[in-house]
Amino acid sequence: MEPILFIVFGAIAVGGSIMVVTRRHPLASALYLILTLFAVAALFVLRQAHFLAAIQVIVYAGAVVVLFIFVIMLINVPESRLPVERLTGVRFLAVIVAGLLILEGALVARRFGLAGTPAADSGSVEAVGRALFTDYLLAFEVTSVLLLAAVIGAIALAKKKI
Amino acid sequence: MTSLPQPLMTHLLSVLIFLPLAGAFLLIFLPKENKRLLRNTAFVLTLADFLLSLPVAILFDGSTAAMQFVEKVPWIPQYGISYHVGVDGISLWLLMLTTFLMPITILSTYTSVEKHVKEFMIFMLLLEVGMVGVFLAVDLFLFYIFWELVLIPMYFLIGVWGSDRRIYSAIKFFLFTFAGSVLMLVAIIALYFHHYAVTGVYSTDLLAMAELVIPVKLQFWMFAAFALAFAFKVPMFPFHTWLPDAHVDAPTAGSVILAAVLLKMGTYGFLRFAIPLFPVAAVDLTPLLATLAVIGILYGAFVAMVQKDIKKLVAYSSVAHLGFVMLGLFAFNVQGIEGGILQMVNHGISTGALFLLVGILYERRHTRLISEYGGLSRVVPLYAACFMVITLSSIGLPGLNGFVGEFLILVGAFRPMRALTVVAASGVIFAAVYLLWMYQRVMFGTITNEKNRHLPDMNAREVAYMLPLIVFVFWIGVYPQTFLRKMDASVTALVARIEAKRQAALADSPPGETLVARYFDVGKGGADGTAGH
Amino acid sequence: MVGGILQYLWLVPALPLLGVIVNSAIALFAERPVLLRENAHGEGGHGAGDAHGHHASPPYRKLVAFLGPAVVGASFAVSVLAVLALAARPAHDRLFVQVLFPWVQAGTFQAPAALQLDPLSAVMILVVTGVGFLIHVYSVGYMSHEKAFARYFVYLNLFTFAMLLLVLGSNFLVMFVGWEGVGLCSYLLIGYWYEKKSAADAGKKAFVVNRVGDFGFLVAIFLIFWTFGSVDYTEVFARIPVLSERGVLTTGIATAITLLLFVGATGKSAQIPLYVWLPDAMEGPTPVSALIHAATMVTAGVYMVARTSALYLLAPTSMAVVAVVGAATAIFSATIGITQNDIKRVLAYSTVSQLGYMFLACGVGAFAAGIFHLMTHAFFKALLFLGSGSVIHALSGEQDMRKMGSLKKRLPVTFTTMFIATLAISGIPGLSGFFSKDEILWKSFSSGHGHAALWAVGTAAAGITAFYMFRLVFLTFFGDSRMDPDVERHVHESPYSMTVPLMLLAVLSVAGGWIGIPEALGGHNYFEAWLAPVFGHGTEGAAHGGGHHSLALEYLLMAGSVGVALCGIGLAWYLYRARPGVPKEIAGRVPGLYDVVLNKYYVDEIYDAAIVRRIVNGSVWLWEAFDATFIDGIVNGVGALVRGAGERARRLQTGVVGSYALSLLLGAVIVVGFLIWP
Amino acid sequence: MMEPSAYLLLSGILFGIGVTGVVARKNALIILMSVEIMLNAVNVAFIAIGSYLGDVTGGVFAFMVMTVAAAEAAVGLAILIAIYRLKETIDITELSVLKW
Repeated sequence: MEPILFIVFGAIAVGGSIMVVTRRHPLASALYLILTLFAVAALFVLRQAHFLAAIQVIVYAGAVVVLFIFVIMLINVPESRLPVERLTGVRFLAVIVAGLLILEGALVARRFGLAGTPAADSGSVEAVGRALFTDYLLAFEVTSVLLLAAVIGAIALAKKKI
Repeated sequence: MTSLPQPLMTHLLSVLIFLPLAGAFLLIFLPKENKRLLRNTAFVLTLADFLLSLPVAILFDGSTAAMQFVEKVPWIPQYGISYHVGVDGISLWLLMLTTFLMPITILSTYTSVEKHVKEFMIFMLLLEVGMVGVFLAVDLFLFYIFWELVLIPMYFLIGVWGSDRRIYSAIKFFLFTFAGSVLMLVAIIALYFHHYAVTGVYSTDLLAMAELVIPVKLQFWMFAAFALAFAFKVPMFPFHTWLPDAHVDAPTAGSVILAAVLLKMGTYGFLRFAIPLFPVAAVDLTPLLATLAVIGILYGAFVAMVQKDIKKLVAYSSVAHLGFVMLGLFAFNVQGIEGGILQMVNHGISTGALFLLVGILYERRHTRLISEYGGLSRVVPLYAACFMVITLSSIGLPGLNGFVGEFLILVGAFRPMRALTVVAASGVIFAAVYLLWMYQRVMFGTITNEKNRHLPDMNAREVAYMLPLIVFVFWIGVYPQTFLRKMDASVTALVARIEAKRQAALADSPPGETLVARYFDVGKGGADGTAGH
Repeated sequence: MVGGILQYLWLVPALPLLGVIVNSAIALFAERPVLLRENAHGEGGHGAGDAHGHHASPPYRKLVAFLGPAVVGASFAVSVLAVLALAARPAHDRLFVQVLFPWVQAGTFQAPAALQLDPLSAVMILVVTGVGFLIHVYSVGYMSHEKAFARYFVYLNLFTFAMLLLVLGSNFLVMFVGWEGVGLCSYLLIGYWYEKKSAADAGKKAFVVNRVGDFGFLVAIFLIFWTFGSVDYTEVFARIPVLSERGVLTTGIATAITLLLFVGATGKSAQIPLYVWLPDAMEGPTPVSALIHAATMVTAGVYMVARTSALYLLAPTSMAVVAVVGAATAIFSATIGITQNDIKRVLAYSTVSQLGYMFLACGVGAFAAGIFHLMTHAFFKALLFLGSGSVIHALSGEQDMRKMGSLKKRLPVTFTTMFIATLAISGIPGLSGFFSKDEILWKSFSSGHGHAALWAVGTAAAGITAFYMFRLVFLTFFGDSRMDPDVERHVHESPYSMTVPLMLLAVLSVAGGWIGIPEALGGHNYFEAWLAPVFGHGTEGAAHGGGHHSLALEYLLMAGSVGVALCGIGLAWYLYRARPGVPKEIAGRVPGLYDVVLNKYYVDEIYDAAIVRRIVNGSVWLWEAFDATFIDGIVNGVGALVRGAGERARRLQTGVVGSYALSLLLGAVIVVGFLIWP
Repeated sequence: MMEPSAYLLLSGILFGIGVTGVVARKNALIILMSVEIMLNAVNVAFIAIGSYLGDVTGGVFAFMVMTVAAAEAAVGLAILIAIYRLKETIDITELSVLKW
């Protein structure tokens, strides 16, 4: 059962992200991004990482992409002045190289076949919570400081005049 | 003399080194405008330094080869670096040369240096700190610091107070010497770790290093690094092009110190560090270095012959004179090395005096081109007489100081390197040619240039700072005993130690082993890299 | 008391040194202000030659005029006493060494400042101080109206000091000090009138050519030191037998040492090929030419060869070289002497030729004869030079013989003294020249190292000498006056201070030879006996050479040489007295040869082109091409290289944000690729 | 059960697409979104490995990545607004003041 779901959601995720990358209008890309995020959340669920799937949906899809859309609306670049993008030489080279990277990813994946047993609750709320507040307490605190810095940074940058 | 206050006696050398530093610090607080005060203070300071160095020479015990007036204080103990200063037969007279020349040079700048007098004097005092430090340092680390310290003031002296192409020359001077000394630093560090590897104790002390047994292959590379650093400084043949530029564009005082003392740091370095620490490599590389020295002698003489600028001529003559000194050092016998040391002092005096004399002319006519002068002998007879005495001392006329040094070098070098010495001896002829030709074009003949007709002769101050030099020219020429006797013990000990260490190091290698095999593992199958330690 | 005087041997060189110090003090403090004042109001402009304005001679000049000669006179007196003290000693131990102070000492090398008096150096100091004293007195008159009077006597005293050091030195190093000292003084004195470019050039040329010789001498000293372990004469000569047995001192090394010493000698005594400086040295004042370039300095080479005779005897090849070079120089410079028109140049070439004789004598082992000729030559050549000096003085600076003539009546004393000297030099029997020159010719024939060809060359040269000497006398003193009218008006006999030395020298030229009359002519050769201890060792070939040659042969050869001399005189009389027009005819008929000989076989020009030009151009190339472009090229090249690399590296930073991302990606791909590669 | 390598392959593909977006696009917004995609790809890998090894650190790391992603997006957009206000454009090719 799981492989079928994996392939479905995998395909949705890949398709979504291709659409994000190729759309001319940023709003379209944003919407496709939401689709991709949901697909990834589904994958988390497949791997019993329910807590993370929830976080993904709420924080990521909910907050970050909304922020994107909010900024797109704010900037409100008129249709005509959107940069015209043709596949010039440099960009083509870039795509090739990215393809190369994907190929390498595949190679790595094929080589490191991990024979681990699927543990059920590795992603559950209780497990992640315990780890977060015991072993990785320091990291947890640091991220909070990071977020604080990000908030201040964003305000300072985007504010018209201080 | 021995009644000097006790603390001064035990720390005499440190006082010698750091008195000018204190002086420099004092000068900062003096008013900039009052040039006379600045000059007099600097003069008094350097004179005091000289007077303090006299007891060192007088109380120096010529019978032992050991370091005297030694002061050893742990400086950075965890790395085994100590502030270790001392003087022995080899460095005594170079120290005296430095402290002797400084007051004279300062006195010569009373009328020639007008702008930024304060900074000029501070740099001169810093220069003296560096120079005295180099000759007294016994710790490699301390030596390196003083070696680099000297560069900075000299760079500014040439760069700020120089003439026409001074920036180019200053940078060229700095880079040439610095490039060499960086290599030396690498060698010092290698030596430092090798000392640890062998004895398990970190130390950069020369005396500790002296007993060290260094494998022949490693010795080669270390000697090469040291030799290159000192070759830049001497300057030996291929690395000499910075000297004429530096001399031409340096102010008179700068080029006097540059020629009289800074060049000797190179030869002194060879004699104090490169040869004793790596005797096997030193002896094996002698043919190469001696040939370069002899090329330097002839090359310096030939090129000096066609110079149009007096200072450049004297600069190339320094290349020739120091070629002689190098030849003497690599004779590895008492005559050669004592001749070399004496010639270092002689060159300091005669070339220093030559530059002072050129400075006097430059002050009056603001040009150094030989073609601008002619027939001065009639206008300035006293100056002509001084110039004649110094030129003859530089040519190496017997009875004056140049001859004693040159003769001892050639006698010493004759036994090991017969053909080379004969070629070097021919350098004596060309020395006479280019100097007398210059003297004739400047002094003899009729007055061609109207501006020369009413040049004032040497005034009292100029005579005051030329006289001591002329006294030493005659003193060393007629009675060099006072100088040679103080060196005997140290030089004989050095020669004996080199020979002993060389025999020990070569005990294992098969007789008749070619140099290449010894140093480059050709045909030995040994796969280890030459610099592995 | 007599023996005690030897302790004061150091006074002999010390007195002239005292003179130097006092005179230079006077020159600096008394003469300089006078000169500077004259420069100040531009009066100093006129030529430095024999200016005739008789200044009221300031007091300091009288002091110098007295002190200069007095010091050398006192030194002469001490020398005479010292020689007498030495003579009082028995023949075998006539050697006195006085060590003054340890001069150069380094490891095994010992060279104390020490003086040595033995028969050889006794002769030399007598000649140097004796003739020197007369020339000093003469100079007072000759240089009376020179402005830089004190400076002249400083140099002359310095020269005497250096020459005495040379002959009295007890080791090679002290001799070398004197050797270079006299070289310096000849440079200073030739260039005395430094305003004349030719004088300054001549001085420089003399010093450099001497220096070339000194180079050879220097290398010889090294070789001596490393073979004998010392530079002291007595030690070196004492060790010869021991070392030659042990094979340390092979003939090869002995030859090398002696040849190098001979190089030094040719430099100093103007033999081929290093004689070129002597004719130019005539630029100096005439007394200088007399003292330095006739009597004393040029003989230093002969003295040195004689001093090291023990070494030369070990190396027959170098003896041959010395003899051949001596003979060749004698004949070669004699031929040049024929065509010269400057009176002093003729005498200069005559000196070179006579020195050739002395070397010929040493070359054949007759060292005593060589030194004997050295002494007699010093007398009559100094007289000839001083005579020509008084002629030039009288003609207010005129030196060209073609503008002289009929001076016989106007300068009687000069004429008679010079005539005596000319007779002596031509080898007329009875006079000193005959005895010494004939002795040399005889020994060159009869001695072990001698050879008939050498005798023939020597005799031919003697003939030519007689010819050009009498040509000089006829042109200068006989015939009608060819002088310019205004010069003729001023002609006057020189003052007594100049003529008295001439007379004394004339007496010496005549009597000088009598102490060396060979047995063949019934006299007992005191001179040879006096020098025997110095050359005693193994001069079997020369000393009593007459043994295996019959007396008759000796007379025959003597007659031969006198005959040749008379022919020379006759030819000169015929050409320059009887038919004055003939010389021009002969010159006209063979112009090529005449010009070549007149221009001294173009030797100077050849040297200049072959050596001097080449060195100068080579050095210019070395400086411009090698130093400035090659080495500096590398140095500046490195600088340019670094700047160029910087320039290119700058382009990598494109500024386009996209390219940064791309390079980032590239890096990642490469790293991952690298990881998964093995 | 799905092989973890499948997840890794998926993550690689997603990452590749994200990179293409960053490199190939001129619109700054799209670039930021592509960055988000890349981060998600990483999360997929974390979770997959974490769950297979039964190790919760995978989850924790994913959690951390998300917070960082959020912070990054916020700051990125703030910069974009500042640039837009200054340059009236979000086309990164025009932001080339440093161009030599």
